[in-house]
Formats: sequence, structure tokens, C-alpha cells
Amino acid sequence: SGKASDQPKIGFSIDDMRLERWTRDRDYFVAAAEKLGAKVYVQSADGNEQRQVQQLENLISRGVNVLVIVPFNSKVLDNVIAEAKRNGIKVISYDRLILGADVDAYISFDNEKVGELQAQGVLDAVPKGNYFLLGGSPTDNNAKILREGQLKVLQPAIDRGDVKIVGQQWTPEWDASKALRIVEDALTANHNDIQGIVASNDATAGGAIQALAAQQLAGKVAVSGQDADLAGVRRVVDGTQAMTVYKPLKTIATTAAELAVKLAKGEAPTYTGKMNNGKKDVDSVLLQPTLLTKDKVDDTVIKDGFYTREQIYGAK
Amino acid sequence: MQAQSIQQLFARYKILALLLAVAAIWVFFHVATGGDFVTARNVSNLFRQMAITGMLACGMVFVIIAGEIDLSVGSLLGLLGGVVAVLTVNQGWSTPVAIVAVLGLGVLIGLFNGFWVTRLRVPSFIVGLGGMLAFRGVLLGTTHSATIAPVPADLVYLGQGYVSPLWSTVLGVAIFAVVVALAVLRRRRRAQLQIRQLPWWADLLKVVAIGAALGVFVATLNSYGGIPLPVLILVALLAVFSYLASQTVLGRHIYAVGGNLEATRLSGVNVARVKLVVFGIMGLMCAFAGIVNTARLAAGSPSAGTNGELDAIAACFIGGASMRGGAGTVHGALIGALVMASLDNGMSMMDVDTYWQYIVKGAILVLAVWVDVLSRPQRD
Amino acid sequence: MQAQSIQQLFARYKILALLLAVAAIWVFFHVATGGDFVTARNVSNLFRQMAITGMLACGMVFVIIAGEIDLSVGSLLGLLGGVVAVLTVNQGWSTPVAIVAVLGLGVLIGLFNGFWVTRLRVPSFIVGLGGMLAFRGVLLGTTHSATIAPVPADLVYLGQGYVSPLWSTVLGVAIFAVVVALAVLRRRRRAQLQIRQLPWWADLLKVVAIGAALGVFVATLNSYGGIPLPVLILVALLAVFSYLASQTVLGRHIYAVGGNLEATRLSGVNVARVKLVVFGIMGLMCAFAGIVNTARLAAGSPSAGTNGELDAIAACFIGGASMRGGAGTVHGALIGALVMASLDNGMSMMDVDTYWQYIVKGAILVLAVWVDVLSRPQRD
Amino acid sequence: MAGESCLFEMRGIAKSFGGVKALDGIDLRLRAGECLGLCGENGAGKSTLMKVLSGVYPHGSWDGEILWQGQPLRARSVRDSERAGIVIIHQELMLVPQLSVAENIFLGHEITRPGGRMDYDAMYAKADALLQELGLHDVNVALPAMHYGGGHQQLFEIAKALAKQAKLLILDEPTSSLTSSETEVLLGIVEDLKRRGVACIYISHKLDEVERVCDTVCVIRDGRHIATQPMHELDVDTLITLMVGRKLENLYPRIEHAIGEVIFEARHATCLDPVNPQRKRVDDVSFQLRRGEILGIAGLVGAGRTELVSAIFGAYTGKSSVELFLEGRPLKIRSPADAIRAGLGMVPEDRKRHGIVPLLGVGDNITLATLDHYAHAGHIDRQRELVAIEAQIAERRVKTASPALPIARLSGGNQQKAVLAKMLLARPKVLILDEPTRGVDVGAKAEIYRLIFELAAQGVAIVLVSSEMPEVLGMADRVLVMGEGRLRGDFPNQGLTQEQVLAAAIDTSARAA
Ligand SMILES: Nc1ncnc2c1ncn2[C@@H]1O[C@H](COP(=O)(O)OP(=O)(O)OP(=O)(O)O)[C@@H](O)[C@H]1O
Ligand SMILES: Nc1ncnc2c1ncn2[C@@H]1O[C@H](COP(=O)(O)OP(=O)(O)OP(=O)(O)O)[C@@H](O)[C@H]1O
Ligand SMILES: [Mg+2]
Ligand SMILES: [Mg+2]
Repeated sequence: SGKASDQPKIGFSIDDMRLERWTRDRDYFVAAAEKLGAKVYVQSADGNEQRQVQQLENLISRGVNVLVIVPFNSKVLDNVIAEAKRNGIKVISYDRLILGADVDAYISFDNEKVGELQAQGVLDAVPKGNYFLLGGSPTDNNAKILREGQLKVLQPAIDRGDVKIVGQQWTPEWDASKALRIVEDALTANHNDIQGIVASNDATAGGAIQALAAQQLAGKVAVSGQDADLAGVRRVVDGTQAMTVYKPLKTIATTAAELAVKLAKGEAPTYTGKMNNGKKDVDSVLLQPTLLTKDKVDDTVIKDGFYTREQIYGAK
Repeated sequence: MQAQSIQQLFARYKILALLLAVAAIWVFFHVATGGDFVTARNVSNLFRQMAITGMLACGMVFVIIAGEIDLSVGSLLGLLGGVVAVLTVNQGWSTPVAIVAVLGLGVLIGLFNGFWVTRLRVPSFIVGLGGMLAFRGVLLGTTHSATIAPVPADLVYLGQGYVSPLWSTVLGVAIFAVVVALAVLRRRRRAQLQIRQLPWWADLLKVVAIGAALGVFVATLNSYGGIPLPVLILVALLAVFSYLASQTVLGRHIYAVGGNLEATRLSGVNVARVKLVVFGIMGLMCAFAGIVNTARLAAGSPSAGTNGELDAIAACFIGGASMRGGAGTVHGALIGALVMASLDNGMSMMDVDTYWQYIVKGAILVLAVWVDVLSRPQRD
Repeated sequence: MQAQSIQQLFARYKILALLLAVAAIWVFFHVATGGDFVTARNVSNLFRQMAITGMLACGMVFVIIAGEIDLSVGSLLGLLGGVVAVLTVNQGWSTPVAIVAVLGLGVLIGLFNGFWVTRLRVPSFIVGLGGMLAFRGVLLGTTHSATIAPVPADLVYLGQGYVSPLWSTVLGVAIFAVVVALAVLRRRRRAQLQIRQLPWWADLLKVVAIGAALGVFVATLNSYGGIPLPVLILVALLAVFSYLASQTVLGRHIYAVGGNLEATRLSGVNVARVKLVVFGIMGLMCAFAGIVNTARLAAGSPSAGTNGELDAIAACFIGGASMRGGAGTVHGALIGALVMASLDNGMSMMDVDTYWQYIVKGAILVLAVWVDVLSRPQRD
Repeated sequence: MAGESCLFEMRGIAKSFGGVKALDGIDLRLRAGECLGLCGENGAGKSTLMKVLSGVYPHGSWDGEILWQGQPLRARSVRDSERAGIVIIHQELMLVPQLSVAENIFLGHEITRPGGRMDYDAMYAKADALLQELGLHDVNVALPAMHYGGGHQQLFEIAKALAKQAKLLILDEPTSSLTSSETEVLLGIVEDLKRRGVACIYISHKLDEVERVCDTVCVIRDGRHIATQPMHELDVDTLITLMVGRKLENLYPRIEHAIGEVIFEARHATCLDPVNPQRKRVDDVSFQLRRGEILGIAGLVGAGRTELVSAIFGAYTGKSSVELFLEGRPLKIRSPADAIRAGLGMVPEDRKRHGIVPLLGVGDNITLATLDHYAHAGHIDRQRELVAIEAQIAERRVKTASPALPIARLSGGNQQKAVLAKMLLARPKVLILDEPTRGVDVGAKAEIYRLIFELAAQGVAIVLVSSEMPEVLGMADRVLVMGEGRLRGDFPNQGLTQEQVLAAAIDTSARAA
């Protein structure tokens, strides 16, 4: 319809807004898009692919012009995207590449890259030793992608014999309590002989660090993370967590909003490259995630206004 | 006086209170979404979205009527959906063969569950809980936790296709004809056997009401492409299962087993077999739901069906089934599924925050059942 | 003959079959992990890990005995754990004040649940399901989906601290003294009233067995730092709740309500109040579990307690509670929780693949209950 | 007469259930120390009236008023009326199976020590004493109530009522599962209570009991008051006429029936206690049954009669063994389904637990055992089924508003008729009736008796287990007497007296050939 160009309607489907990170994406995205005169409908699939499909159907039936999708499972959206296309809706794949579907654009921090950074962070802290791989939810596709990235970096070290994987587990629901239990058991089984824990996000890292703390090992064992949760960043500052992965969410969200509005208005956005999703080469904007260690906190999260100094160092 | 006769009406047609609750929910969402809710397109969506929970609920309501519960259905749905994907994608089986195999597998697994409950006397709650874990484990093992895609187009059609408006109309007319024929036959037979009958206008009213509902249903769906295939399957299941529940020996026995197991056994009914069959049916329904789910997603996913059991059970309870067994109806369970789907659909259309969705859905669930409870006589 | 008397022994002391199952599981894991399982350190871990499920199970077993169920406990645990984190971290309350407030809040929410079930007659399954959604929603809303950390050290101590070996020993001796005193008192009282007694050696054997178990328990934990605080809390709850269940009017009324609601009502018992209290206790236990969980994680996490209700319910059923109400024990539920924790602990120590863990856990759950069922008389 | 000596008065009590009037303006009054007999057919409204009086139906759910010692009584729960001093023994057993006998007796009125603690020692002692008073000497009050059979449980109910300090004791068919000796004890207790100034309302279909203990009799029919008269102005026959509305000629309308050859035989029936397998509930019992014969089985409560017949029917819950022969062929019966298929039928003793499916309609209950007769390939011909149901309802005179009404809503006696109808539809060759007239009114009883004779005349062999001695003697062609699980006597019923049967039941040495 003619009005679309003045006030485009954007549907933003997020895989799981029960996680802090995505509430931030939403806030930045909505702010940027509304500034550009668009109206945004936000949906959270709460980690359930069936729900995400249904919500996308609902968005289509409400007549959006662009769909921005954070897929929970990248392989199951073929049908619904085909339906969107039939309705002339542009589709942007956000943060994770939707596979096997006719996607118009892709904007992301590469998840595999995140996994690589996690492994690298732990390797930097303890180049040799016994590692434990603490994965995410076993039914979550992204947990697998992260693990692939981690192994890409670790494999050479393993082959050299510097690193030995003494255990690998997945954490149902990314639940910190379960992560705590798993690491407790791993420490028992290995008689505390673990030097590095490659955890896939900050929530599970928090659980792992509590298990270490009970053995007076917090700070001595390198633990990775992801998302730069406030709790995670504080642990990095305290030295109990070796690193987290900081993704400048404001950048990705704002860029995505601009991209969406441009697509809606039929303008040609600028891309940085192309990615093959199994169906076609998708125009892509790829942003770099940052490995966040203790010494980089001031230059990144505080500088970007992601957190205030008081939030991280306390109100002293 | 007035109030009493209204309450009597509700007590007689229990489904009325529930339909009222659905109507209230729909009106609310229609207003809240600024008129986007009750549109042909969204109604079509809504029914398609309720299909999977509805299929599970069809089986679950029998399980609950028989006084048991099955928590494994979510995982079993996932497993069977995964198997159909593996068979068609990785093993290259043709879709119809794979579907038949999975339906058979579903029945077998259901019977296996039932075997533990009836022969080995393990409480169904535990068998279900064990199955919930074990089936998910088998699924993760067989798919190596990976999503299996893309499945063949003819399988996808099962989830996404429509019956063309023309055929939909034909179907609607045919169903109406059957309803009319049955009503006439029943009246004639009763007259023959000299059994008391309802006055003719009551029967007429019933037929007209069914016809009107059918007409609106088909017309609405036709204005958006026709009847979606999953919805057609669901309607067929509703017909079959309603018939099973009310017109067959098996159905009657299921109610009796749930109402008083001992008395039923003493009446010469093989209660273990009845329960076994019920679990077998549940397995079959999981297979249906799993196949349709895989078709909808065009992929077999390792997390498919998570928490599906809760939705199905909730649907049954909303639809008037009793935790103590012996009571419940198939159409009630389906309306329950409709309530659940309406809540999800409406809330997601309202664009409210996730946490609000949780709160509102929880609250409305309880309120809807409360309305139903209110309409029942004081104590039963 | 021989076989029969063994069956009688099991029928009389139902807990024996369960303890045997636990022993079998432990032996298996001990061998499978090459001797790492039954070590002081891991046993200490194990008990600490079972504490949270155990606390929930303590409350849940009463709910189940009363013939109801509560699915909201996982979310409620998360909510209350989140609230204690928010209060101490964001609002700067002192830990004791925050704990008291959260315990009070837990009771209130539990009573609120109970109100829906008893006064408004909504089935507890639905109330629980609604609560499961709504409480999680409130948690996500209050924490803005963020993990709240770090919580104060004194709160963390509650989850990670130990009672020093010296005090542990003192405590163990004190408990033993109480047991002995009670046994002597009972014998004296019965002699006075001229009621039939067990032979003195039977009582002696009982006391000695309890003493030995207590000794091994304390000695093992002492060789790894002492009794962990959560375990101490759990033991205290076990004592209080066992007393409540078997020695108080309230406890017996809970069994009566679940066994035959109508008869209990007609005996002049205020059945609604009994159920209300049971839900209140359940809320209190959620508060305990939530606080300890937050203390263990040193953080309030928005996903805390997900699926916690299933573990708690499974523990109760493993421990011999009946779906129909009226039967179950607190110590049974705790041993059930121990079974669940042992499975998780052992398999994660064995570092087996996730999907195997799911399968084995599901299978052992069913098998453990089956062993228990086998040991019971033919039909009940 | 009204004055201060009047303990309570009910005026114009009316109650309806969803449009059906169960009570329609009943008046009742009672003095302290008086015993009122409440009589009426099944479904007359006796239990409903008593539930109104005892607060089961709270004030406001019925019309009319109750004056208690001159003050209006507005009980909102059982507790309120108990506080006033009204205690009721319900017609249906109201025990919590999992709780111990003592806990059941004191449920709601526990003896406590400070802090809400149960004083078990005191309760056990007192429960023991109460049961001794009722003539029960071998009960372990610490065991769950479900370990004891129907008769025992009825006595527990009575003990439960006696444990409360009643000013008015309502007994709703207290003796329906008691034997005559236990009934004796109970009637003695009622008389004793009267002397102590306790008022009683006594409901029973056994009119001789009513005649013995009641001072006044009130008859109701279809929820309406028919007559209230002093007992001494009445006799049992007039009472029956008042109740039934017509004259009842003969309670046992004997129809001559030919007794044929032996068609059924049970050999070496043995049942083990499910909890304590050392104990035998039935110990090597054998008997034969002839075509058209009515075999009575008599015995005291706990004699093991119910166990014997349920073992034969494949329904015993513990371990049991028995060799069965029907028409000379050995039978293999592993479940009630086998039994029914073979041509056996049983009407169980415990109607609520084993007889009815409460939520199902009356009609569905009646056809539950024979659904296959009305079905082709699993499809029920509902019309044909309905015809059969209507016929049974009419023949058995089941008083129900509709065949679709849930059977739980029927009065006790009418439920019993429906259960009987269910088994009759199966057309058994051997029909086992375990206490078939429990809670059935005299008129209906006579009908059931006539039916039994008719069936016998058609050649059906009938086993009649009954605790009512007159019933056994009035009906049976032959009487087996059981005691402590063993067969203690086998008498042809010619000139047999109650004393002979009782002596055999109690005395171990009296063993007939
Ligand atoms: N809860 C109920 N709902 C509907 N009808 C009921 C209910 N309770 C009783 N009735 C009806 O009320 C009438 C009176 O029943 P009631 O139990 O008082 O009879 P009764 O005189 O005690 O008979 P019986 O001698 O068989 O015990 C019956 O017709 C019965 O069907
Ligand atoms: N489920 C059970 N578990 C243990 N003991 C039982 C059980 N049922 C009945 N009994 C016991 O078995 C004995 C016989 O039971 P019951 O009273 O039913 O026998 P009966 O001869 O049929 O007497 P009645 O006249 O009551 O029918 C009694 O001592 C009773 O306590
Ligand atoms: Mg009655
Ligand atoms: Mg008997």
C-alpha cells in the first residue's frame, strides 16, 4: 500500500526475550526505528520454534512491510518465510542466519565467531591444561554453533597435546543452577584438576564460578562467557571470570533498523558482503564481536554507555 | 428464579459457559488489537495454530477420562516428528510410507507406555515423566541434536496446504447432510421403538444451529484460501473421537474405568485392555501431531513439542475433564485447545511485553476455568 | 515361604525397597566412575545438590497427600529467589530482613494459590499451571530478565557454608540423645497405660540403627568440612515435617482429606482450611528453596527453578506417594529427591552424552518406582 | 407436649435437587430420651431429611426452619450442628481407608496434648474401650481401617458416633451390614442412651428393629409426611401399609421351584489375607449347587463369606485358589470377565465401591456388563439399549428422574436395584448375591425375593450371602454356615431355626455331615 513508504511497519520476532540481552536489542532497535518513522511490532518466541512460526504468521496477517527475525532454530522458518514473500514482505535475518529460505538481508555478529572468541579467551588465560566444555541448552541450535566455533580454535591445541578435554556437558535451559551442579560434579570427578571452563554464556558461567568458589578455585580457573551481562562484567572485573564476549548491541540494532526501513521504502542499503544460506547468497552486514577482558571494560561497555561505571564498580 | 433457570441451562449444556468464555476472550482481543483479531485471515491462522495441541488433546482427554495422565506426549511428538523427518530426508523413504510407519510406531510406543501402566502397575505419572525424558533423549540421539531439513514438499503440504474453497463448501454441505440424515433417522427409530423424543422443534433448532455454525466456519475459512489441511484433520478426528466416546462400547468402557475401576472390573470389563487401548490411541495422536508439526516447520527439530503435554492437559481441564477421571468430552478438550491458542495468538498480536504475556495467560487460564466452575451446580 | 516373608518385610517397611534402589544406583555409579562416586566429597556434594529439590518435595508431598498438585512451585521458587536478590542487591535490605520478608511472601502466595483451589474450586492443576506462567512473568518483569548479582556474602553463606565438624558432631549426638529419650519415654508411657509394646530388643535395634546411620552420615560429611548448611536446613525440615505428618492433628487431617474428602468433611473437619494450610506450607517451602538457590548461585536468575516442579513431584511419587491422595511420607519424598539427585550427579560425573543421560534418567525413574510397586501387595 | 421438654422441632422442611423435590414440607419433633423411627420406601427422603438436620446441607440450601431447644438452628456445616449436640451415623460408610481405626473414630475430635499433638495412647485406649463395648474384641485399632471388612467398618462408624457427646443421635440404617448378634448389641446401646436422656432417630428397613427400640414412628413417602404415631398403637403390618401405600401380603412370596441336578461346584476354595499371607481368610471350603437351588450362606461378620464368593467370581484381591466346575466342565476363572463369560453373575456387597460407577447414568450402569449385546462391531445401538434400560427400570421399579441421571444421585436402595438389574441382563446360570437387600425397603425387598424365586424357577442356581437370618431362613433351600473362614455347617432348610445356624456359626464342634 502507498502509506507503507511513509510509515513502514516492521515486525521484530525475537527468539527469547526472557534473556536480558534481547530486551536490550529490542530497546535499541525500537528506538532507532521509531526515530526513522517506522512502527515496530515486537514478538518473543520464548525459546520455542513452533511459537515463533505462529508469531510470524500473526505478524504477516497484520500486514507488516518488513520482518526482522532472530531465529530460535534457523532451519524451520522456510514455510513461513515463503508465505511472507508471497505477501511481498522483506525478510531480514538478525544475529543468526536463517538457512534454506529466501532471506533478503542478514546482519549479525557471527555466532561461530563468538564461540571462537570464547575458546580463545580461555586459551589466552591458560594455554595448557585440562578443559571442561560447558555447553548451552542441548535442544538449542545455537548452543551447537557455539560449540563448533569453540572446537575450531581448541582443536589445534588439543592436537598439540596442550589442551585436554576432560568433559563436555550441555546445560538444559541454560539454567545457572544446573550449570552449578554440572561443574561441581566435574570437579569431583576430576579431583579439581581442571584449568579452564569454556562456558557458552554468562548465566552458565555464573553457575560454574559458584562451583569453583566452593572449592576456593574462583579466579584460578579460567571461565569464558558471552553477552556481557551486568553480573558477568562484574565477575570479569573481579577476576573470577576470564572474559565475556561483548557485542555492541546498539550498533547492530541501529544498523538493522536502518536496513529495515530502507528495505521497506525500496531503497538500496549498503552491505559488507554475502553469506550463503544453502539457498542463495544473502546480502550481509557483518559486525565484529569483541572479546571483553578486565582491561577492556572502560573502553567498551562503559564508553558505549552499555553500563555506567557505578553499575560495574559499585557506587563507591 | 431467573438465575436458577439460567444456571440449569448451563448445567445442561456445560459447553455453553466455555463458549461464552471463548467469546469473551475473542471480543477482548478484537478490541485490544483494534479489530485485527476476528478477521478471516487470523481465524484461519488461529485454527491452524490450535491443530497440534488439539490433536494431542483429543488423545489426552481419553487418558484423563480413564483416570490416568500422560506427560510424555510432548517428547513423543518431538520424537515421532523427528523420525518422519529422518525417514524422508536421510533415508529417502517416500512420504506416504514414512507417515504410515510413524503412525504405527506411535501406536506401538503408546502401547508400550500403557503396558508399564497396566501390567507393571507403575503410576502413569511416573511412566509419563520417564517417557518425557527418555523420548527426548532418543530424539537427540537419533538426530544428533541437529535440525533435519528440508523435508519433501508433499509432507510440507500436509501442514501448510488448503482444501480449495470449492471442495471446502462441498465438504461442509456433505457434513450438514449427514447431520440432518442422522437426526431424521434417530427420530424415526425412536418413534418405531416408542421411546420418548425431544419435541421436533428442539431437534430442528439443534440442526439449524449446527448448520449455521458450519456455514460460518466454512465461509470464513473460504474467504482465506479454504480449510487448512491440519484443521481438516482435526475436524475429522473430532468426529471420529466424539463418535468413539459416545457411541461405542470402547468409549463407554473408558468412562466407566475412570469413574470406578473396581466396579467396572466386576462388571466383566477387561479394564487393563481398555487402558492399554487408550494409551495406544494417545500414541497415535502423538504421531499425527508430530507429523503435522514437522510439516508445518518443514523440518524435524530436536526441541519440537517441548511442554506440549502441558498445553494438551490444560486444554482437557479447561474443557471440563476431571482430575479424578470419569468425566470429560472431546469437543470440550478441543474448545480448551482453542482457548489456549486464542490466548497465545491474541497476546502476540497485542504486542505486549513477554512478562505481561506470561502473567495474562496464566491469569486468563485460571479465570476461564473459574467461569466454567461457577456455572456448575454447587457441589458434585 | 522365604520369599513371602521377605515380601512381608518390604510391605511393612516400604522404605526398604527404595533404600535398596538407592544403594543399587550408588553401587553402579561407584563402579562406573572408578570409585569417585561414594567419596566424602561427592556425598557432601550430592546432599547439597538434592537440598533444593528436597525442600520442594517436603512441601509437595503434603499437597499430593491432600489429593492436589501444584505445578507452580518451579516458577515460584524462581520468583522468590529473584525477590530476595532484588531486595538485598537493588534495595539494599539486610539479609535477615529480606529472608523473613520472602518467607512471609512465600506463605502469602501459597495461600493465594490455595484460595483459588479451595474457595473458588478451580482444579489445582489449572491453578498451578496458571501460577507457573504468571509467577515466571512477574519474575521476568521485576528483574527485567536480568541476572541480579552479586548477592551479599551472608546470604551466599547460607547456600555454600558448612557447620564446622565439631558442631556437626555435637548436633549428631544431640539428635541421637533425643531419639533415645523419646523411645524410653514412649515405652514408659505405654507400660503405664498397659498398652501392648514391641519387645525391648526391637526398640533397641531401631535406636541402634538410627544411631549408626546418623554416625555414618555425620562422620562422612565431617571428613569433608562438616554438614553443608542447606543439608542442615533439609534435615531440620525433615524432622519438623515428619513430626507434623505423624504426630499432629493437622498432619492427620491432611491424610484424611486426601483419603476421603467427603468423609472428612462430614466428620466436622474444615477441609478447606486444611488444604489452605497445605498450600501455605508449599509456598513457604518454595521460599526456602528459592532463597537457598539464590544463595548457591550467588545470584538471582530469571530462569531459576525451571522444571523444578517436575523433579519435586517425581521425588514424591518415587517416595511412594499416590496420585489419588491419602498416601505418602516426607522421608519417602526425600529419598525420592536423593534418587533424582544421584542420577543427575552420577551421570554428569560419568560424563556421558546428554541424550544418554535423558534416556537413562527416564528409564531408571520408571524402574525405581517399579521395584517399589513390586514390593507391595498384589493390589490395593 | 411442645413446651420445654421438646428437644428440637423441624417445621416445613423442603429441599429440591435441580427441580426435583426430595422433601416437601416435613414437620418433625422430638423430646429428650425419645427414640423416633423414621420409615419410608427407598428414595422417600429419609437420608435427605437427616442431612438437613445434621448440617450436611447447610442452612439456606433448604426451606423451613429448625428449632433446637427452642432456638432457631442455622448450621452452616456439620461442625455447627455437632457443637449443638447432633451426631449422625451416615447410611454410606464414611471412613478414611488409609487412617487407622482409632484415628477414624476420633477424626475431627482428636484427643490432643498441648501444641496440637495427637495423644495416640489415650486414643488407642479409648477406642479399644469403645469397640469392646460394641462387642469387637479382636480389632487392632492402630491398623488402617481398610484392613477390615464392611461389617467391622460399620461398627467403627458407630463407635465414632458414640465417642462424641450427643444429645441427639441419628442412625441412618446402622445395621444394614451387621449380623443379628451385633444388631442386638447396638439396640442395647440405643436403649441405654435413651435411658440417659439422649434422643435418637432411627432409620431402618428392618421393621422389627424399629418396633423394638422406637417410641414413635414417622412415615414419609415421596418427600411428604404421611403419619406420626406412637409405636404401641402400630404393628409391623400397618407400618408397611403406611410406607408402601398398599398392603403387603407376604414378605417371602415363595414360588415352588424344582431343584435339578448339580450344575456348579466349588472345591477347596482358599483365600490368603493380602496383607498377611500367613492368615487364611477362607480355608478349604467346598460346596455344590443344583439347578434351581437357592443356597444361603450365613455367618458372622468376618466369617469370610464375601471372600469366598469373590474368589469364585475371580474378583478376590489377594491370592486365592479354587477349583470350579460348571455343568461338569472345569472352569478357568482369572477375572470377573471370565466369570461372566462362563455364565456366572455377582451382585457385590459394597455397592459404592464395587457396584456403581457414580458419574455414569443409571442406564449406562445397567448395561455396563452387557454392552456387547447391543453393539455391532463395537457400535452401540443406543435406541435398542434404551429400550432394554427402560424395561429394567420399570420392572425393577428404579426410582429415577431419567435414565441419564448420574446414578450417584439415586437413593441407596434404588442404586441397589440398578446394580441387580445390571447382573440380570447378563442372564447368568449361577447368580451370586452378596447381601442383595442391604438398604432396600420392605416393598422392594419383597420384589427382590420374588425375583429370586422366579429365577430359581427358571433354573438359575442362586447363592445368597446374607447376614439377615430371617432372610436366609425365608429364602434358602439349603444353608451353609461359615465361621472363621471354614465351613461350619451345611443344613437343608427344613425346620431349620436361627438358633441352630447361630450355634454352628459360633461353635467350632457343630459340624454337620
Ligand atoms: N445429590 C442429589 N442430587 C439429586 N437428587 C438427589 C440427591 N440426593 C438425593 N436425591 C434424591 O432425593 C430423593 C430422596 O433420597 P434419599 O437418599 O433421602 O432417600 P432415602 O429415603 O434415604 O432412601 P433409602 O432408603 O434408599 O436410603 C431420591 O429420589 C434421590 O434420588
Ligand atoms: N481388604 C482387606 N484387608 C484385610 N482384611 C480384610 C479386608 N477385607 C476384609 N477383611 C477382613 O476379612 C474378614 C472377612 O471380611 P468380611 O467382613 O467382608 O466377611 P464376611 O463374612 O463377608 O462378612 P460380612 O458379613 O461383613 O459380609 C474380616 O475379618 C475383615 O476384617
Ligand atoms: Mg437413605
Ligand atoms: Mg460380606
